[in-house]
Amino acid sequence: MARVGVFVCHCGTNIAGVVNIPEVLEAAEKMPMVVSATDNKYSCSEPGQASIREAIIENNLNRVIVAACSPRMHEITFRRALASAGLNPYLLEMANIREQCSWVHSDNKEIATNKAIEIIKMAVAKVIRHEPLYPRQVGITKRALVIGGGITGIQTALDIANAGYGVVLVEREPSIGGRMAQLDKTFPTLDCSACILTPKMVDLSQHPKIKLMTYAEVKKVTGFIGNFEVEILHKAKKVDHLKCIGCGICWQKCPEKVPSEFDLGLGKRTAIYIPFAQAVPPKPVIDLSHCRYTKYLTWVATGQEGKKPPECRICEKLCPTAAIAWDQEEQLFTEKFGTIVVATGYQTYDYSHYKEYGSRDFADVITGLQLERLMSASGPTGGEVTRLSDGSHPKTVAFVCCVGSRDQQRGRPYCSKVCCMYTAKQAIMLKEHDPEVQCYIFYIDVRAGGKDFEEFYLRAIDEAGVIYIKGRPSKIYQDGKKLIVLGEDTLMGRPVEIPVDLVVLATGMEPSAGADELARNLNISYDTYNFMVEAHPKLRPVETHTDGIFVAGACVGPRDIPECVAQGSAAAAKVAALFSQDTLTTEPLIAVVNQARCIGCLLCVTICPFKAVDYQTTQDGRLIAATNESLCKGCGLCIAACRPKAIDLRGFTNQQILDEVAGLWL
Amino acid sequence: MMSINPFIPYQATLKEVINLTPDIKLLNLELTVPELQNNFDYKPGQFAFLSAYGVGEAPFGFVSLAYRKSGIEFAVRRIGTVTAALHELEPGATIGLRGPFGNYFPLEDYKGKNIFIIGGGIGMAPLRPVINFILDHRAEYGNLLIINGARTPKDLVFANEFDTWAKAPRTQLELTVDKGDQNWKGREALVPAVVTELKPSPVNTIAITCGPPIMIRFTLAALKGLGFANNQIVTTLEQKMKCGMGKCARCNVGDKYVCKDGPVFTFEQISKFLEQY
Amino acid sequence: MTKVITKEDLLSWLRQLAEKYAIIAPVTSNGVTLYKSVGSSEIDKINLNFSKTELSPKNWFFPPSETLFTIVKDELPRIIPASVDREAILFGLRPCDAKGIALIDKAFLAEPADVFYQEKRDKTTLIGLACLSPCLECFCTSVGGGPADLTHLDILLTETAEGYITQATTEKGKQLLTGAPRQEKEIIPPVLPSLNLILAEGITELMPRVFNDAYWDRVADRCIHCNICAYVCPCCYCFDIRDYVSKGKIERVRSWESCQSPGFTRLAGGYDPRPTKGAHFRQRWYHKLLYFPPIFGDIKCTGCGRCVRSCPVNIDIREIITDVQRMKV
Amino acid sequence: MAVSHEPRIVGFLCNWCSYAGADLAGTSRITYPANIRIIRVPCSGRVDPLFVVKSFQLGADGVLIAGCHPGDCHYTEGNYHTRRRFALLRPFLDYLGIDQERFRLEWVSASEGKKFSEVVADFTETLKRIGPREI
Amino acid sequence: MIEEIRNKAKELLETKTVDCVIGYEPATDNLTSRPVFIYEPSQVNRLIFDETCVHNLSKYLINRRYKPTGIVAKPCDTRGINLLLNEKQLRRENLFIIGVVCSGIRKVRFNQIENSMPTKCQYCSQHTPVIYDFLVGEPVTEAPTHNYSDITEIENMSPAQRKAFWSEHFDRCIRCYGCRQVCAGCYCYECFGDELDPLWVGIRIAPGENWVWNTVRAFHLSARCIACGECEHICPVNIPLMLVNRKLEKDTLHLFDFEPGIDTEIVPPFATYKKEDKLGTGE
Repeated sequence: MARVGVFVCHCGTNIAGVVNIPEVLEAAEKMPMVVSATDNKYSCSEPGQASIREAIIENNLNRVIVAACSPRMHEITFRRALASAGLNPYLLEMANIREQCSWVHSDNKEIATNKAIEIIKMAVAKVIRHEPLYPRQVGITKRALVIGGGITGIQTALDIANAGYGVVLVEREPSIGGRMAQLDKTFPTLDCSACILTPKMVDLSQHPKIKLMTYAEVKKVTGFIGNFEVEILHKAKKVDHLKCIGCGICWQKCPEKVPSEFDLGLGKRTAIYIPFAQAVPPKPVIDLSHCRYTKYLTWVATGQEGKKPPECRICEKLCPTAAIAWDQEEQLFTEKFGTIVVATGYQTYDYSHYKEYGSRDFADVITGLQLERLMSASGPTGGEVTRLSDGSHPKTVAFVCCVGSRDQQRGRPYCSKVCCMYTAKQAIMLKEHDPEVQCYIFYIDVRAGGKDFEEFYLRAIDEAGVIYIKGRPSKIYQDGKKLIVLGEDTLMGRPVEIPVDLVVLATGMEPSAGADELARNLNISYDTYNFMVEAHPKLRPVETHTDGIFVAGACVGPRDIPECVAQGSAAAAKVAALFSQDTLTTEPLIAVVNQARCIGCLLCVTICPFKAVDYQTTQDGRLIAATNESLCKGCGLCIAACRPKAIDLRGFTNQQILDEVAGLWL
Repeated sequence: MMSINPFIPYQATLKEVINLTPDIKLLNLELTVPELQNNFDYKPGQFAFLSAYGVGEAPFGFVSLAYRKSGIEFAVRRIGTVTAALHELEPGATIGLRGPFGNYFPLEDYKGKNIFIIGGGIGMAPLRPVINFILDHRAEYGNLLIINGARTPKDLVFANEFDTWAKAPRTQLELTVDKGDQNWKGREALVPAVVTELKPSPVNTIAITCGPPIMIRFTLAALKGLGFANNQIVTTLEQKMKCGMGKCARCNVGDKYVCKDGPVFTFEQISKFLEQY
Repeated sequence: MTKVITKEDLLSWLRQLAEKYAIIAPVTSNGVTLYKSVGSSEIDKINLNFSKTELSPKNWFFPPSETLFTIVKDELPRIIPASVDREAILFGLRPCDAKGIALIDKAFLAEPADVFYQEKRDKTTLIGLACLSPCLECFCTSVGGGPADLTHLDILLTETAEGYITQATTEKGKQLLTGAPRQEKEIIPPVLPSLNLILAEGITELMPRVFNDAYWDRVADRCIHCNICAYVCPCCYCFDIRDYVSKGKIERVRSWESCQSPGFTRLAGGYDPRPTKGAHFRQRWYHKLLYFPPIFGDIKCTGCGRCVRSCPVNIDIREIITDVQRMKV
Repeated sequence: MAVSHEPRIVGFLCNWCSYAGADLAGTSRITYPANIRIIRVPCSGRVDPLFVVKSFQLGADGVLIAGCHPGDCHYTEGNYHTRRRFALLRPFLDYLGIDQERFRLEWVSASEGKKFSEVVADFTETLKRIGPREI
Repeated sequence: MIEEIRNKAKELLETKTVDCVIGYEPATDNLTSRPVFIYEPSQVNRLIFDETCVHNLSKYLINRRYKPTGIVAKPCDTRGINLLLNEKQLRRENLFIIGVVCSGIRKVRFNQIENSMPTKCQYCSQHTPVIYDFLVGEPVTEAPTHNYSDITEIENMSPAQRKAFWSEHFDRCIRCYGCRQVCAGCYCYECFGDELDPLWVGIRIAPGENWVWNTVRAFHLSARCIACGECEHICPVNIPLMLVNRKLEKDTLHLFDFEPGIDTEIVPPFATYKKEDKLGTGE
């Protein structure tokens, strides 16, 4: 039988100054199953806790009520006190008579006293139904998965690996490097992007603790913190990378030339290719949609209609190590991980919605990222900025900021954060390339909040003579060889019309394609733009609501490189902290299924935000729900949805809450 | 003996609680009304309803003997809401007691006969007063053979009385469990198998059995194999009951009400029921 | 000469009686006719032209739920038994319903008597109304009753154009009638209706033979175990006893239960001696037609036809009896 | 109502936002009517409609469910489900004779101690105005 | 029509596609109909179909969830089948649905056919079965209409009137649980109304407990009730349960644009949410 001890705290005068403690004690003594009711000056103090311990032992108590402050304040303290008296810590219930009684009803002591008595009465009704609960230990697979091989993913993987733990990095492109590999220089220091990135890429590829999986995608994620199972799809490279030595003969000789994705269509690559010269791994894949041999095979397979395409197979013939593997198919592998870090980065906004800017119809309207490729020494023009239309060097260039950023109408109200600085950088660089160039920058506000950013912006004006025009251009149109940018200088309050040779649109950042699908697979939240949602924007910036899954970099929101690197390191630190433990303790206040009552409608499986409810099939073919103790967070959503009450929440059972309500009318 | 309104329980005080097995407790009660304390009669086989006030009542067979005046005892296995509530009670608590109800083992009629007791698990509870009655009147009965079976050694009830039973004259106690533990040196066999193994003679013998339905079914077959006739085999039936007076119709089996016409039946009677038991 | 009471006099007599007695009489509201307690000011609400109430008048003696006693938990639990304070008149019951009460009497008044039932029974006078336009599903004459059977009533009223013929059969009835404003009249008693007959005779002997027939499983196929048959039946009396706790007060409550409800025989551990749908279903008919008669002398059916009318899936006791009769060959 | 009626409110507060909000009202010493009895639940999504129905059956004059603002749920989406259940339950109870003014869902964040006190004050005022429930 | 049903049933039984066809046969009043389970091809002539076939036979499928079963189903009954499929209680491959086009049935009671339609038909616009393997009758394409004038009438009452209205009805309830037993959506092994731990509905047949039962029964059917009207039809004390169910149906339609049992592909409202959901009234 429950033997309840009630401990009423004075909290100095915080409670006792309002609530009539003797009256409360007298009432508490008469409550069902209460065997002792005592008071304490400060229950949370060491003497206070000691007296609780003593009373538990002396009166052989097996349930404890501490009527004091909020459980959010001291529940853990008193649970420890119970444990130190040899009682299961979960046999405690706190009656909040300070925050929710004495402090808010100081105007009427009698009412406050009555309310305190009722609060304790409800707590007694509930505590009688408490059962001892035991946390569970689960093991940890000390191996991390990093999704995305951009600068963030690279940094994360290196940091985790350097802490001594195994890492698998999955990148869906043929090479790691991400967006940063496409950049020419970085602001505000004007470091060469490739020069600082490629050493890291090489480090990564050679690190004994890191397994790199390029041309691969995460398909399915199950399990829970410490014990994830991830299905990874390895796309068919058609090249055996174990044999390939990366000599490059194949991609040099491949006759099929297609626009390069890496160069954003400004240059060409071959059907068998590495995306860029410093690619890691430096080994090619065959793009089957363009490969001639594949086309030939399709022609054979579809009944040999039309003209016979060439059989080609030049790469195969030339390969010194016979690494071309036509029989290679895509493969699905399941790997186990303890944690997952998502660093899927961003892509730039597709400005085809901007009809007023030509929707990509004007050859000499390009995006900022395209300009990066043009300026890059390893880019398609070898670093010469020329017009796509006629190959001439532009002398007047207009930059348009906030294309796909800060634009409510296009559903992109957020600021992409990096555009102001990179347009300034590009304007400076253009001037450096060719002192005759005049740049105009159309902006809404210049946001230069960052170390040396403001100085950098001023440098663009002072040294590069950039003319900043406040206002969003209303139209761009072709007039002969020139592009006319129409807009309004809102500071001067007059219309402007500037003929230029080149227009660069500073397109904003948006999450990489497929980010939403990945988030759903991982069961983490994403916002309306498909940016991943962190557990807390301020205090838990790299954690998610799913334990063991972290997010870093531009997949969470617009970030610049140093922020991405910092976040990558932060996520790595979280992972390392987790891996420094051998087991994880799971909270016992979770949902449990009474299988005899479960009718298998599986509504709980559908609504669980944590995928913590799964189902099993019994021997007689019934479906029944089963909760995963490690995934369940104890929210109770499934319980309220369960019609036959086959699922219940430990610590907040149906019986307990019902008794708590009924306790009011006892 | 019955209170005037048979729906109203006597108040009884819980004097003592003994843990018989991990899930069976022996409750020792004393009626609160002084004039009833020395005047409350019941017989082996009869039962009473115990009330855990606020939860409900449930029927339990008496496991004590009224004339020994050592308190009214019941063995309660924790299985539903009422039994769970009874298990929660501590000495000094008030329990409602409604009874006695039902018929009883006609032990007077068995005088001069050999008695073969076969109990399984909690089924041993209503047989304990039968054993103790015979031991109290040892000279008037023939040989007494007791088989007490349970799932595990921990589940054997009345372990503290095994010595007394085993040492009584012309009495043999056989214990068996389905599955032993490291300390168990006795039998590991199902009760019906032990019946067949011991081969007691049916001559001038009455077999009294109680236990789970499946055990009863196979024990019956074993007894018949040894030559016992239906009228030599006696059991107590378990049925859901609510009133104890043959009114609520829960325990209706054929033209019998287990609560009123039973719970003690010979297999001759049971075999006449249309429903299978 | 016959003693007759006019409708107006009858109502005013009831109005007068309502001062002293609780009057329970058929009242129709929302299209449902039920026996309800009517005060002296509500006598006009009594429906004298009803055919058959939805629920039987057993509710009065054996209500859907009733408190047996209350437990007061101060120092030691004290028990306060429930009791009724007033004498009552159950007015307007049909002879079949009166028989239903008589059948429950057999079970509830058998030793040890059910005191709660007995108290109400003793304090109640039954005034019947002869049934001059029975329903199509009625078959009281097949089970030993009749539209003007006064066996189980204290008073029977039979409607004629001149007023109600009054007949008292018991002392209690005679006593009560003395106060009624009656006139002596020359009356031709109305012709009693004749009902369809089914062959119920000998059914008790036949039932054991068909016990294991698959018939029960087949009929049970469509039974939805809704309990309605038992709840509308004037002579079904299965009940449940449980504790009811509300706001610190503990009551021991008895409420209706039906042998057709799913957990009726399931024991706390989960074992159910009557596990199949068919076995469950069969029990109702065997209790009515086989088990009850040898103990209490009659089959447990009044022929009121309520279960026939109310069964959602047309499980028809007349058909079952007929089928069993047919199965004997 | 001639006699002043002290309504009784059963409040189901989610642990992470509203319960913390109620605590904050205390820490900030904001007084409000003592008519509410708070039941702590992990999430407003834990509140089974049955609890609401049972509260009214037992005699509650009003029932309050309070949770995190939409989008802020500690469990990411519990309160969205609460909102759906409430949206259907409230008019339903009203239809069955529980005046809809007696049943409220409020979003109270951990920083809205003031809002919590205002909600309780306003709810209490409303319940006083509509008077006691006949049960 | 009847012939078509019989022939199909015969074929199904003869080919052992199913071991049983659940349909309708004449009731003992020779006027109305009742459910029948046909196991033998020789018995198919017992099957009928007419305006008295009120029962929603989909309830019976729950007990036969693992056995191949044929069923005669009206449009409203097929919604019940869809509901059960959606809630994973049935396996589609075990079912053969003989759908019957229906333009409404008659209000029936034993021995009595009324000239009017039952509530469910008065407001029904689903005349073609929503799921079937074999269709009897010509499919009707008709835009669904929603008429809730009966509900609005009660909504327009004052709170006190409404309270009185429902008290009058619920106080009559004898808690036979027939409404549950007949409902295709009620298939819990242990109904909350029967549960002891915790005890949600007390044993007392009293207004408070009756209110809890009727409220929660209906709410458990919210966004699930397929408006077959069986609960109201069988209620022995004539509680207008469809007025309760249809209120929830109306609000579910308005709030979530959802009708249960129509399309198994649509996620039911309580299994999902939208960020832009409203609080109903107010917000």
